[in-house]
Amino acid sequence: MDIDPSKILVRYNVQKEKAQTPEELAAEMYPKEEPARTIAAAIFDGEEDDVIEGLEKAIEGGADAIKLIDDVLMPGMKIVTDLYDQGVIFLPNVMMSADAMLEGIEFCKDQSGSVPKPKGKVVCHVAEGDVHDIGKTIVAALLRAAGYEVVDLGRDVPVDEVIAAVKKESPMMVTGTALMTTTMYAFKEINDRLLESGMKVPFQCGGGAVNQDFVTTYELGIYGEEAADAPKMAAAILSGKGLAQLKEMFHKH
Amino acid sequence: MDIDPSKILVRYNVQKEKAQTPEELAAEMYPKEEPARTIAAAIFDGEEDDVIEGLEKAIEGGADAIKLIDDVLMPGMKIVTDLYDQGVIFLPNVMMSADAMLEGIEFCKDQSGSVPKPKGKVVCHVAEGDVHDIGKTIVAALLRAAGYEVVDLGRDVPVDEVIAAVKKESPMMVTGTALMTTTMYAFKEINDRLLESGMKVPFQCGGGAVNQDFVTTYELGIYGEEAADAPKMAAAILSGKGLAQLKEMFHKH
Amino acid sequence: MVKRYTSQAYKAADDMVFGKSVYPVKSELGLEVGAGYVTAEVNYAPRPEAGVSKEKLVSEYRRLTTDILARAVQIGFPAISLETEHVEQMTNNPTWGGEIAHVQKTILEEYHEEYGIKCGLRHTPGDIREDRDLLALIGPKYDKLMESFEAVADGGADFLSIETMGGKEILDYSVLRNDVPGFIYSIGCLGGMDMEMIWTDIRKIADKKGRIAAGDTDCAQANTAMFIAGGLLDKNLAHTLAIIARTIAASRTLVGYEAGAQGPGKDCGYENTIVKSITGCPIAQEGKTATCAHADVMGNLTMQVCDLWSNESVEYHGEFGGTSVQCWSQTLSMDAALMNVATETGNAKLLRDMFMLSDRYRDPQGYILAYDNAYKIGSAIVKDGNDLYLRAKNAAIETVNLLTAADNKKLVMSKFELNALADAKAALEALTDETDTFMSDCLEKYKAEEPRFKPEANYKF
Amino acid sequence: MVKRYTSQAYKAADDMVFGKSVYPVKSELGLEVGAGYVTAEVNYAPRPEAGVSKEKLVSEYRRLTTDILARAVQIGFPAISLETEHVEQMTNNPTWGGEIAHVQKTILEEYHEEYGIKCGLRHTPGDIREDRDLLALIGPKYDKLMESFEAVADGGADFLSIETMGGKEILDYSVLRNDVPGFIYSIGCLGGMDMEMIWTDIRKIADKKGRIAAGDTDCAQANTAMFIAGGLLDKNLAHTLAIIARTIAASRTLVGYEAGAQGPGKDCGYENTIVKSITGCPIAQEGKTATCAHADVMGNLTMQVCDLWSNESVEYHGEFGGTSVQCWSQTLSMDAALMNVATETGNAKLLRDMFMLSDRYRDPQGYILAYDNAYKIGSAIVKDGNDLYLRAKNAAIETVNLLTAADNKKLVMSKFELNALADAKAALEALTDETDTFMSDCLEKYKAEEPRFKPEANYKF
Ligand code: B12
Ligand code: B12
Repeated sequence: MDIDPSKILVRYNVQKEKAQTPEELAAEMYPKEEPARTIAAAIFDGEEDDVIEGLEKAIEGGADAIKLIDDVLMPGMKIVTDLYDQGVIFLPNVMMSADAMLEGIEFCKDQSGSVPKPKGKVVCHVAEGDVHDIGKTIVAALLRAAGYEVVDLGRDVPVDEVIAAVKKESPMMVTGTALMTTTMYAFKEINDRLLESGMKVPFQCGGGAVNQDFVTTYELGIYGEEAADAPKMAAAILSGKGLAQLKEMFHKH
Repeated sequence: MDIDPSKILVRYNVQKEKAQTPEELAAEMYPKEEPARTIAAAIFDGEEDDVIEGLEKAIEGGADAIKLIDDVLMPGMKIVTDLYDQGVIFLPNVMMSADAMLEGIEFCKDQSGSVPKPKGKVVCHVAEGDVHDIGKTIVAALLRAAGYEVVDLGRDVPVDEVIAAVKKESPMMVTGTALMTTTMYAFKEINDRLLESGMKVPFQCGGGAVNQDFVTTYELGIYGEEAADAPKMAAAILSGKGLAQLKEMFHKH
Repeated sequence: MVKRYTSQAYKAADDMVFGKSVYPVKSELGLEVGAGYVTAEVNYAPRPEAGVSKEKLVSEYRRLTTDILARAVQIGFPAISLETEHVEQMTNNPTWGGEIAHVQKTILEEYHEEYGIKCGLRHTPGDIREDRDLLALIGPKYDKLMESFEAVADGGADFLSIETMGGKEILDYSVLRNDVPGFIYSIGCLGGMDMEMIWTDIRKIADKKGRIAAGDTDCAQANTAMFIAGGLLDKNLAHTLAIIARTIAASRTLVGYEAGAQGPGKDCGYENTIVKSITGCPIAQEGKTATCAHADVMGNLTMQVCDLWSNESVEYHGEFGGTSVQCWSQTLSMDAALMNVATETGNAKLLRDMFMLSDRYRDPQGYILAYDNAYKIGSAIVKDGNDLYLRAKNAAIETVNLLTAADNKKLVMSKFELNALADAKAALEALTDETDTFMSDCLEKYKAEEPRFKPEANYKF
Repeated sequence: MVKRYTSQAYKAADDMVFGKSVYPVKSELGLEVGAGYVTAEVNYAPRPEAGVSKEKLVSEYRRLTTDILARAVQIGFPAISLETEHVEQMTNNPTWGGEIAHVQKTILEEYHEEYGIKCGLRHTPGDIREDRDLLALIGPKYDKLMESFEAVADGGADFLSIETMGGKEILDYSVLRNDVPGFIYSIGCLGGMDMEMIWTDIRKIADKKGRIAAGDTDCAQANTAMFIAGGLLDKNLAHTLAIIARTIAASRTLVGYEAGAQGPGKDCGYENTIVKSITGCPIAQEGKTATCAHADVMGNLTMQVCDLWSNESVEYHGEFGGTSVQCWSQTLSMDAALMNVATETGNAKLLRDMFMLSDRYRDPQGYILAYDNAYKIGSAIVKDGNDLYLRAKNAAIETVNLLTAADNKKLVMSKFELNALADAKAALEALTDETDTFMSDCLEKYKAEEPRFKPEANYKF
């Protein structure tokens, strides 16, 4: 027995797919000049060796290693995350591109011997008692891919440790992930302890168990629906948005 | 296409049914002497006319009309409610028997010209905003069947009216029914208002939307799972049980 | 006077099947009901907290509508229908219901445009024609109700429904007293009379606004009986009586169609198989995937000839797998997918029969609602289709006959159920054949016994 | 060394059907799984508040167990099975889990005695062998875990299960990097090695206590991949890769049976159709009636050859229709009733095929898990059944081949899915045929790339 499935289901993913391939779309976005173009393509392909090779050539050609980070590597990566945001490419591509780009940054640092100022620092963690860390790993990866320094506390992180890390690192934002209805309450406690210590740092929370209604019950909380919201929120903070504005941006109702 | 259903379902009601018919079981429980036996049978059958006829004969034979209520009518009715509790007969039988018994009581009162003291008074109501009153009607009927005086406030009853009725009637207990998650919160308010006014009357609450966890959130609340719990609780109160003991009796966990 | 049904739309019971009706209806966004496929109809209730203001309510419906549509496209469902059963505020303030219909329809339009998913929207104003103590079927509340229908039709609701309450004051009395003549009077006669009035007006509004007058259900009476009857072990009403109330209800629900309704009939009308056999109009049904809302003993059987498949109602809240509306709508749509596979592979009737056999012998109710028996009840109704009393009585008598004739090795009834059936039979046999006599006898009897009964005001006697 | 499967229990895919297995198992209270009928397996999670003390937890499980059984007899279900997936406290304190099993079993016994309903009870201790940062598969946590199994077996659990985590540290890494060789290493090799150890010991406990070692699932890896893959419109992992992880998981889950498990396999093992084709042991499955717990694109298909039918998990809370466990258990049991009707009327295979066709073309995952293709994956696994690497690799290659050969008018894949498939194919073709080479290459690679990987401590390398 077989069936013509067209009457019983619709493959909306196929239907919605762009006519152009991701490669074609990416190629349109690459910078015109070399070696930026080759390096961007190498980042898109997730080919670390090609990234390094491209950077070597550029430095040989007289480019400043640290400036390459901002002028070539970051814009190259942005093509990748933009395509991800548009739904054209998938997460593993972003992860592999990010790996390649981060290798490139390391290489540049080594070459110049100096350390560039990162865009900002973010502390990421999974709630105490919770081992579900893939969402957090994605959040951290996307933040790194967008040029932020990530202090990844891992999973099952006691409240004390989060507070200590915030005191130590003074991050621009904190993220929390919880997949279990039992563990997410730790976020409230973190909120209270941060406020007690006078640290009014935006605290973006997400993960399967977490919803906006819960997050709005504590002052510093901003709900993060999907991992890509984390770099977006970091960018919003850099552009000067305060708690109220962030809530307006990221809360759906 | 047809099926032998024995492998796919079990009619547990049929399986559990007693070998004896309800009529046989009732007959075993009737008092031996006349006219009590005939009247009990008439109550069981819900035949008002036969009840009255039996009472007439008894009074002609010299019986005290008021004593007949306690000695003949109430025990006759108890057979019915006992069989209902045992799952042998169904609610409409109880309702019809109760109607017959109540007619009998009216008749006795008329005959003697005096009013017997009822076992106690109960105020019944359905929460404000809620028109689902069948559960309440059953509760009231079973209470009446068990010899209690019922002040039935009806459905969609404002909190004020419940409080006023309790002040006026000084009942031994109050019942509340709510079938909607939106309406049951009125019970909490009734509780608070009763406590404010110093009226510590047991407040039994039931109905589709209500559960024990909710009822335990207010001091006077006792959860009623099924309508038959109402006369049981009234009896417990008569036997001197306080709030804590009532909760112990009627709460399942 | 409306035109009564005196024959059935289907020549034979076996011609009825899920997903197909004789007279399909079409929503604005491409959903065809009864045109060859079954679609999920998702139902939901706002959380209590959301009822406090219009804004909160609108936001609640906006969220849950988006949730449902988002899930539908994620899993690849070709179509979805939504039903909004009003909470009281939405009907009593017609602009509230209207705005919510509009907000929901806008979301459906967006998804329809982006993904091509076919969508339907039903709005079901509450029957607000009730005072605290009395039904007040005619008067200012009636006018408000019609305003509400206008508002939701303007807002974009494709299908207009209501669960009317005519006759309920008598049913509430008789259902606790095994009073079968009372069932006939309350459901068949009083209910039918009220339906005729209200559905004539709903159809007018539907025509004016280009919407579809969908249909009613005897929720207020037959479902009350079904719930009081409860599960196998409950002892509040014999299931043999509950099913008599149900078949009488078919005669009543039919009046909606006689007065202009076109389907899809309302989900909780378990009498709809009977009704469909007569009208040929599409129906919604609920069953095993409506356990969120209630328990019944006919979970699969009600799928047998449904066109929309509903979960009746679920409070909007979170579950591990998403929000409650997402969970239940996905399960419903998967059930629908199975039925549609059966249709596409030529096995619809076989699957229908399996659904039916799952519950045919589970309970007297399932036995009678099995489509072959349901069809026979339909025949009994149309035999005297022109007389509300006689056709309701016919339905009751045919029910008793079918149960009595059932193979008692397969449909094993308890003594209790059989006794109640025997009593019902006796009561039915004692009934007059004269409608006028019945009507005046009942009027007298219930005026005396039920103080809430206001015949003049409510039924223009 | 355990004895590996090198042939399949079924001669042909078409011999497999729901409700029947080659080797049924029987619970203490009369439930036979895989002996000709399908039974609901109800799953539940305590409310967060209930976790605060042992008393509250016990009371929570007492209530929900009673709720489920009360509902089952009300609707007339002949059998029911319960699964208690431990919350962490219940495993870390073995007496807690043991007492809860005992309390639940006592309720089942009461209902069994009063109504004759057939009952089963599965307990699934949590895999607590995890430190905050690392897996610690061997050591004190392992011993505690075995204590927990002893306690629940003593308490009365009929079926012993667990969802083991061996290999997860590498899968977590590779799943975000489209690293198919990493899937084979983490799931097929590391996972399989861990399973061999733990299931040998669980079987010993089962034998000692007279219970049944039931089975495992690759929840920790294949389901992680499935969830990351998500719905049709999600963009986190190609569904063509998620299904490769899944078929590799079949090779891994099989190890449990090689080490002594007898079924019913765990509900969330979507690889179970493949596993059943090899072992002939009964399986639990979940799908459209587990939307309370998660969303997937194979809601009907997973019913195709199930023996228990599960809702995966639902938090205990109220709904309009009763408590959540009552609602979902009733829906499950109704699904089971439909399947049992099909069996009784000789239509089981037809219904199976309809279930399967509902989702066969919905997604590459459904396509491969359709029982005919699943059977072929089974064949590929047993071809090199003696070698964990080769059989996992075979599964992956067969998956790629089947998808590549699929009728692209029916299974329409997106470019994205096809690209990922092409990349996977290339990666698989580049793999060595030498197990030792593969193992040592991977050891080196992942030691370098994943600091959480502790091969010596966890896998005794
Ligand atoms: C995979 C999985 C596991 C894996 C986890 C692997 C890992 N390394 O993470 C393993 C097998 C280890 C596991 C174990 C357990 N699990 Co588990 N697991 C799941 C499953 C199937 C998928 C979760 C997942 O990875 N999703 C994919 C990721 C990418 O999604 P995500 O984390 O939500 O992140 C996305 C967004 O939320 C967002 N996001 C996340 N965080 C943040 C933060 C910010 C700032 C922002 C902006 C965005 C954001 O970004 C991501 C992508 O956009 C879910 C099922 C479900 N319905 O969710 C159950 C589930 C979460 N698990 C559950 C349970 C019960 C358990 C166990 C207790 C089982 C047991 N009895 O042992 C243990 C947990 C032990 C513990 N103490 O934590 C339950 C939780 C129920 C509850 N009480 O709430 C679930 C819901 C399953 C169920 N239906 O019962 N599990
Ligand atoms: C019948 C019914 C009606 C009838 C009511 C007839 C009547 N006179 O009561 C009618 C049709 C009028 C009706 C109307 C509505 N209904 Co209505 N109705 C039902 C239904 C189907 C059955 C209820 C019932 O009668 N059960 C049988 C009785 C006997 O049970 P019970 O009252 O619980 O009583 C038993 C016990 O609880 C106990 N008990 C009760 N009280 C007490 C008290 C004490 C002290 C004790 C000891 C015991 C006790 O004794 C009884 C037997 O043992 C339920 C479905 C369901 N799942 O419950 C929906 C239901 C209650 N209705 C519902 C809704 C939404 C409505 C409407 C708003 C619909 C609308 N959109 O218009 C309106 C309500 C308008 C209003 N303002 O109230 C929802 C409520 C959802 C929610 N928010 O909580 C339900 C749950 C249906 C659903 N699944 O959505 N309804």
